[in-house]
Amino acid sequence: MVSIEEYGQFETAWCPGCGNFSILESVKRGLVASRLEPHQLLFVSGIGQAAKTPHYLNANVFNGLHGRALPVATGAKLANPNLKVIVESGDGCNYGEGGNHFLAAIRRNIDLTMIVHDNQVYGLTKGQASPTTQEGFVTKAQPEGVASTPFNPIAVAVAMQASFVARGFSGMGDHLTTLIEKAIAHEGFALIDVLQPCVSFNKVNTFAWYKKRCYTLSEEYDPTDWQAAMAKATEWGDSIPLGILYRQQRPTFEARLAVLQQGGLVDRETDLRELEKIMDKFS
Amino acid sequence: MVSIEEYGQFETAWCPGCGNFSILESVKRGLVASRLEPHQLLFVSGIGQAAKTPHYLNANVFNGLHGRALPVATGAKLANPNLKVIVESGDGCNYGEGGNHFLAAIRRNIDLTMIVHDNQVYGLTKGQASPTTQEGFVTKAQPEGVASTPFNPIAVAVAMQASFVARGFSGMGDHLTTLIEKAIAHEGFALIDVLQPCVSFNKVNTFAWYKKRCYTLSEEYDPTDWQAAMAKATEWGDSIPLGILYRQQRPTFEARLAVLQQGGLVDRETDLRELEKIMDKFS
Amino acid sequence: MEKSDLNLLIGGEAGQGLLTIGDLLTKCLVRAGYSVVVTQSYHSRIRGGHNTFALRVSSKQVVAPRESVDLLIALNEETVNLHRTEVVEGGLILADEAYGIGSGGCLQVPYQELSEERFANIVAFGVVSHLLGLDQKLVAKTVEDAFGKKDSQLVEKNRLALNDAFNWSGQQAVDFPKLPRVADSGQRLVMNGNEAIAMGALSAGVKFCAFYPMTPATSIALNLAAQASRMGLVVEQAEDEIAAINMAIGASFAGAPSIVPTSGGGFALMTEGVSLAGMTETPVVIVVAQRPGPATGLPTRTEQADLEFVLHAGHGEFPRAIFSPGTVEECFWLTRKAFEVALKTQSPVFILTDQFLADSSRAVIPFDLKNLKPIDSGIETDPSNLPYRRYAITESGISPRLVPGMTEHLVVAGSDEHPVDGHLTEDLNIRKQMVEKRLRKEQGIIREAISPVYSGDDRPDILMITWGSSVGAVLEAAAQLRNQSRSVGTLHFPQVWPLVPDQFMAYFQNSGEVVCIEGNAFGQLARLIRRETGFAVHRNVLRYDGLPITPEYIIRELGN
Amino acid sequence: MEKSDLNLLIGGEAGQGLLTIGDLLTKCLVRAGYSVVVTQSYHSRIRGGHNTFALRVSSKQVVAPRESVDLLIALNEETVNLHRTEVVEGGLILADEAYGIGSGGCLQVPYQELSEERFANIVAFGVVSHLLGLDQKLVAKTVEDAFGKKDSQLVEKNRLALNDAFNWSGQQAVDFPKLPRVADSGQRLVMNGNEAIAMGALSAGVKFCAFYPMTPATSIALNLAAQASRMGLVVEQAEDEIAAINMAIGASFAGAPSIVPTSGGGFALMTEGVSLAGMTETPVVIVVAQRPGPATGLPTRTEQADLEFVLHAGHGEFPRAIFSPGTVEECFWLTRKAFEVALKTQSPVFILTDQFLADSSRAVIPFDLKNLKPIDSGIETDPSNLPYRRYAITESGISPRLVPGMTEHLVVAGSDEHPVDGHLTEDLNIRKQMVEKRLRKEQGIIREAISPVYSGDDRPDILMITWGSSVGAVLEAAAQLRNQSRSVGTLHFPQVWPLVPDQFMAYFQNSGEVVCIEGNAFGQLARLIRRETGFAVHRNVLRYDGLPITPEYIIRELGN
Ligand SMILES: Cc1ncc(C[n+]2csc(CCOP(=O)(O)OP(=O)(O)O)c2C)c(N)n1
Ligand SMILES: Cc1ncc(C[n+]2csc(CCOP(=O)(O)OP(=O)(O)O)c2C)c(N)n1
Ligand code: SF4
Ligand code: SF4
Ligand SMILES: [Mg+2]
Ligand SMILES: [Mg+2]
Repeated sequence: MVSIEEYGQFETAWCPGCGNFSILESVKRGLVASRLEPHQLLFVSGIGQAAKTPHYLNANVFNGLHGRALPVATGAKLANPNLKVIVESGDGCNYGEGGNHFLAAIRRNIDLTMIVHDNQVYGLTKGQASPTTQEGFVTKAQPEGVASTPFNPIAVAVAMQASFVARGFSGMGDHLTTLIEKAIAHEGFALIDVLQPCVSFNKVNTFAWYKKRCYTLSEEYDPTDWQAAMAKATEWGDSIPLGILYRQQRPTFEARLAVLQQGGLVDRETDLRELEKIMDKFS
Repeated sequence: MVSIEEYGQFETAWCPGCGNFSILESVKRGLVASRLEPHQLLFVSGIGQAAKTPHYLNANVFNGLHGRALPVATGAKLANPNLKVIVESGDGCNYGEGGNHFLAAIRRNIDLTMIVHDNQVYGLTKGQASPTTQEGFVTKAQPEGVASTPFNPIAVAVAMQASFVARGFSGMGDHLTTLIEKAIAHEGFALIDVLQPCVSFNKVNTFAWYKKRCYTLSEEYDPTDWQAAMAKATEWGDSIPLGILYRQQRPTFEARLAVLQQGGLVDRETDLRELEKIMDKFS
Repeated sequence: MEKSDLNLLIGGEAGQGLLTIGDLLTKCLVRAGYSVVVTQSYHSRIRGGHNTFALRVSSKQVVAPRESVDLLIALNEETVNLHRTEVVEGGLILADEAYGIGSGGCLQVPYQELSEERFANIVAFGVVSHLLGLDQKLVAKTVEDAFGKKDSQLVEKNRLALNDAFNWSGQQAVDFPKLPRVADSGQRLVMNGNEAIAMGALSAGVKFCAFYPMTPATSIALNLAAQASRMGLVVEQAEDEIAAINMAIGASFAGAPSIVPTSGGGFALMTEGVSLAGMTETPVVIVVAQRPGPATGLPTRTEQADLEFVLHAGHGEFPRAIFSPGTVEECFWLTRKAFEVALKTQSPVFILTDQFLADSSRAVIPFDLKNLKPIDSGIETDPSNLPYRRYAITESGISPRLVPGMTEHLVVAGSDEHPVDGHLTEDLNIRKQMVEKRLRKEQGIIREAISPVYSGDDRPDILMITWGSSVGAVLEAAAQLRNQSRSVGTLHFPQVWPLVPDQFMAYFQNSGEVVCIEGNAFGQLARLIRRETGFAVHRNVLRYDGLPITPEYIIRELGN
Repeated sequence: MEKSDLNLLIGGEAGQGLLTIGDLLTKCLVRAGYSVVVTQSYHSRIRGGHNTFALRVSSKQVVAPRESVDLLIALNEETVNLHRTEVVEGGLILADEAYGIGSGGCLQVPYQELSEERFANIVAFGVVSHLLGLDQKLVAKTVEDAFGKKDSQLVEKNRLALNDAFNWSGQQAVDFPKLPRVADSGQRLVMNGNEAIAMGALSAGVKFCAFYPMTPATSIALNLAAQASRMGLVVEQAEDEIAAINMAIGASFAGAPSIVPTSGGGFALMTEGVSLAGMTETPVVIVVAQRPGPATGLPTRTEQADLEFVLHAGHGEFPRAIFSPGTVEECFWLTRKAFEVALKTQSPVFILTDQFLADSSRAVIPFDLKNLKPIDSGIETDPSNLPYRRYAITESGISPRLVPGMTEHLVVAGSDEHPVDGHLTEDLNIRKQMVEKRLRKEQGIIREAISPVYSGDDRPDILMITWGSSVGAVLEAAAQLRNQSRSVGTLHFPQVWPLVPDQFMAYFQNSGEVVCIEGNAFGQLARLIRRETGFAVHRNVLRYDGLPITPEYIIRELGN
């Protein structure tokens, strides 16, 4: 069995006290619980503080462009469906620059796990508002306070009937670990939005702020009840539900492509005889 | 009072029988009902068959890039909030290429009317699937049928608490005209998704198909009830509700920017004395 | 009377079936052994507008469109009005008798008498075939192949319509030159540029294609999609072009050779991804099918104005190769080559084509697939140096490439500057080494570079240089000038980057006037040549009105 | 002992306050009348890493960074280890006595004794100020201005910390050269490149800025945002860069002069929008603050490798201008100029800067705002020809520009090819006319083009040419070479497109060796000059390790 040590220990470029550290820890523990070896995994990330995470564990990694982790992950998964592909990046990366890919990934229901470090701010570029920043939050880029309504990734994902929609909190490591394990086990697109304090730029949504508000969904909560999920999805402010908010089984994108039923593209030989027959049609 | 003639009659590049013709007619009638003169309007569109619409009436027009109507409209509206800005383009343009701007426009709640010709297909490029194309729909680009779940713009808009969310059908011109009039009158971002048969490329969702399924919401329906709206938003298939599915009053983006309270940017003089004071801070 | 070179122009509205007639004629003529060049000109709409399908056919090899028309096949009156003046002395207009144009130079066809409306296209096809002296059996077979044999009633009706057309034509006293018979030249294919690119990619082992529809590139993806399950590849319509290129990079990273077809505006959205491919050293083939810009421009017309854009696309510095096929055959072979270079040098490689070539069907000798060497993926499974380092510094600049999940070794690719292991670095010495490593790969690309193709006299008075789809017109213009006893050379660049001066400078030095002929307003190849060699071409012949360059156009412009 | 030119290097982790010390010192030195050049080098992270703030200060005018260090202010031990060797003979290290480096060449400061931890930065600042011979009152005033006077307790604590620092320093026997006193040179500003661009834009009447955060461009937008309500503009953080440029185009179309600051990767996403601005003839100013690529590269370092990319960005052909300021003053004036050219020629206009210049504070004589002529928006309200036609064909290529809603006339702008009225066309004659109309505007841009700036001997043995932020290093290297009795000229291009050969060819012809000095690996300006003139520079001095070019670097490279 794989041990957490195999995932290594690395020096990070994060600020002391940042929520990213505990998320990294939960990710590793979730991988161990999923009995995955480093080489079976592909982490794909974008650019930002969160997007550095894959550099801090042993795995295959593609650290791409800001906002473009999902399409890279999609391409890689289609090329080799045997890879366990995990997208890990920030809220700005995934919901801001990458918003269109987020919608498309949900629609495809491709078998990926998407872990979003949601610190409600752009960390790496020094504290501008992110799509999830709350209204009125003042930054140097928004000196009058944010005028837009925050993006609620959970509500959008549930509205689109994404097949696995969850929320975690970096400050509740065991819970998050379990979520990650379940998301990996889920066949289809699995979103985990992880609340993450940014000690440098978000002085509002701090560890204490989250801690006070976050609660885990009760055992009775039925994540397959879409209407209930929709209602839960908009709960925010005084209390913030954590856990699997919505879940549904539907075929993955890969499962619907005939060509992938014979395995990944990587192993496929090019059949020039078949091509010859195809060419004949042009005569 | 403005008459419909002022909006002119133009030759179009559309196929005979296309739903676009009736939408154009409803738009004109909606403008007349709103007592708007051509020069008070700015139509912004992208690229596609629907996006040609603004060329077929008298108004100010910016016909931009595929998928990018919303940001152009946003910039123009901020520069001159006195303009009535209407975005008109196709489903591919607005929900496909332009998906990220759709999310951002809802979040901003900028005072725009967005009319989406939703023919569930890419018309101008000859019939590939659009984001709203139904599952299994076969095209030359999707020979095995569309594998993704269709994008439900209404559900996403309601989930994001967009301030005005409506659906119309090109085949119900009077109803659509009223929706357009109301959307224009609404202060804030107003979406009208208009079902539009494409006689050339969509042989499934035809005029008859829509006609059979579409019904208008009853008088009793309360568009301010978010939960009810969310349930209605996912109704699709055997019956398709038309009308204002959700409505909410919240401040527009422009209203929240202090600088715009003194009027548009166009009229603003550059105050070099003020700038001198600002420069002094660098000494 | 015979004439070895005829230019047919079919005109009408979109949706009137001019494509059906054109395609049937093309196929039939090629089967009969003739050489063809198709030029399609259409509006950006689905029905209506004025579209043309020009079909130049010859018993000799032809490679360019021609302007003057021998046979105008008018599917509506507008076509007669618009194109009448293009018809040569002794040429013919074929039109519905209902237009009442009169019989001077016109064969008035009683379509209504001859068939139901839905078979009018077959009738038109039949009449033209008869005029050209095509064998009726061949003609019938072509129709059958096109519409399939399943619907026996349809087959029969088609046969009847054709019969009527041939009979009727046989009774007309028309003085239209027949095509000389040609010897059987063996099996040939009818293929346009985009089809050849798709087939070339399949032959090269493409396993992944991501695209967002955009004229005139879309049909590359559609041709691939049609064969996806048979050839074992995934073709995915992405949510936008940014996704398309990033998906392709992801797929390629994971081991699937990938292609991305697009046009200028879509490509613009991919330039950040191009830079990512450069930095992560991920092979990817990008086809840019050019159309007139800027912005949406003329979406269905042709131009060659994106050379400089493609050459410099993407921020930062990294090597690339750009192929510029000028013929359908080159579309096939250079697409293969593009994969080869991309995989060998782990770089983004481009194919620049355009609407004219994309839609231009030609007769092509079947590619000899049996003797094709498979293209090396460049993927290792057993790295010679351990621990495995994705970006190991090498003399060639090429580092050992593994794909994730196929071995126990971990593959780490980074868009930030990275040390050999692919992780993050802020070490500026490493930065310098990595820049130099990446740029060294250009030497490998140069070694693979295809020479410009010269033809003509040894020391010509005039040398015409060109690239991409304009080559046919240049070759024919040269031939015409030689007929006027002028000494002419032509130099075609099937690859426009990297330029290797040793491959072509001698031609410049040995020629009189050097003229660069290209479909843009800036003279982009000419500027590039000057940048790389200092040589300033003496004259430019440029075209930027949306139409392909023709031999006549060149000769007119040279006359000035 | 006095020394007129000192180089201070502050080193430490991000978050340790080296920016505070650096900024305070800079401001204080400028107020005292000295010339400064700041060079910031930092990691892509928020806390930790190894960052430096180099402050070159002189009683004479200095314009470039210097490599050797006179005073190393080490905020951690790592700094001592990394930079000790850079310290010159007679130089000094300032470090916490806790590191125990010994007193040879080191002034060990007992920070813990002198102050609470949170005032350590003030102490360091005080000690350095004293070493440099700065007036304590001035020093105290600078601190007060920086931290405000509201919190009287803080003011007092700062004052005490400073006092202690000065007292302690006074007791040390250190042999460090003082700066010579300088005459009062009047009010000067401390401004970096990005601040000057923001101020230049404000002075030009910018009314709209859309951006997506990206180092090193972000601070342009932040500086504008800080003044938005006072100066009457909207600064909007867009959802992505595509939105940013399209918003700016929309705002500009509606009458608000617009600016879009970004860096290479973000700019890549804007290239389709650039083409749209070209086609719709919408003025827009785009600032590309360069950093090392490809892809994410080294996000916080410097490079000049996006010239060719910016020059060719966007599909299709249309005119543009590219300015390349080399000093903070040029950042201001050329930003104004960029708006002027954009508005006059209704075109996209670019400003190419880079991380070095963006973050490099200098002393600047206040800009004479009183005598500024307002920039003409080019917007008409009363068109002379009716009906109003947005794209009327004119000799200059410039069509009358109205904005929507401000008159009864309708303004129609189209991304498709259009006739004069802005609607759709498929007429290929119109196409040709429109291409030519648009390209004619280049003549207007050429007429406005700023000449390269020459300095040096009439017929120098060596001519150093450069662009953008490298100019300072080139000027100083030239001065040093002249001190070695070499005959040197320098030619700086504050505008890299369009190039007007008449403005500079004579310099090339009158010089011995021509060397092009730029911060990239391809020698991009050199290639461009060759393309435009045929002239091949004799040598390139290139740098691409993420650091700015220094005079020493140039002299070392020339020595080879
Ligand atoms: C195309 C592009 N635009 C902008 C940037 C600059 N950028 C880097 S990280 C970042 C924001 C990161 O925010 P988020 O994704 O929330 O990550 P965090 O740092 O907060 O973890 C931005 C805007 C970039 N690298 N590329
Ligand atoms: C960047 C870019 N990508 C692709 C295209 C090609 N394109 C033009 S219209 C269109 C689809 C239009 O579909 P939709 O918006 O649904 O409009 P419809 O034609 O169906 O009305 C596409 C993909 C383009 N013009 N620009
Ligand atoms: S800036 Fe914020 S998110 Fe980034 S490492 Fe620091 S605390 Fe974490
Ligand atoms: S293709 Fe479809 S959407 Fe376009 S004009 Fe024709 S019918 Fe209408
Ligand atoms: Mg974040
Ligand atoms: Mg559509």
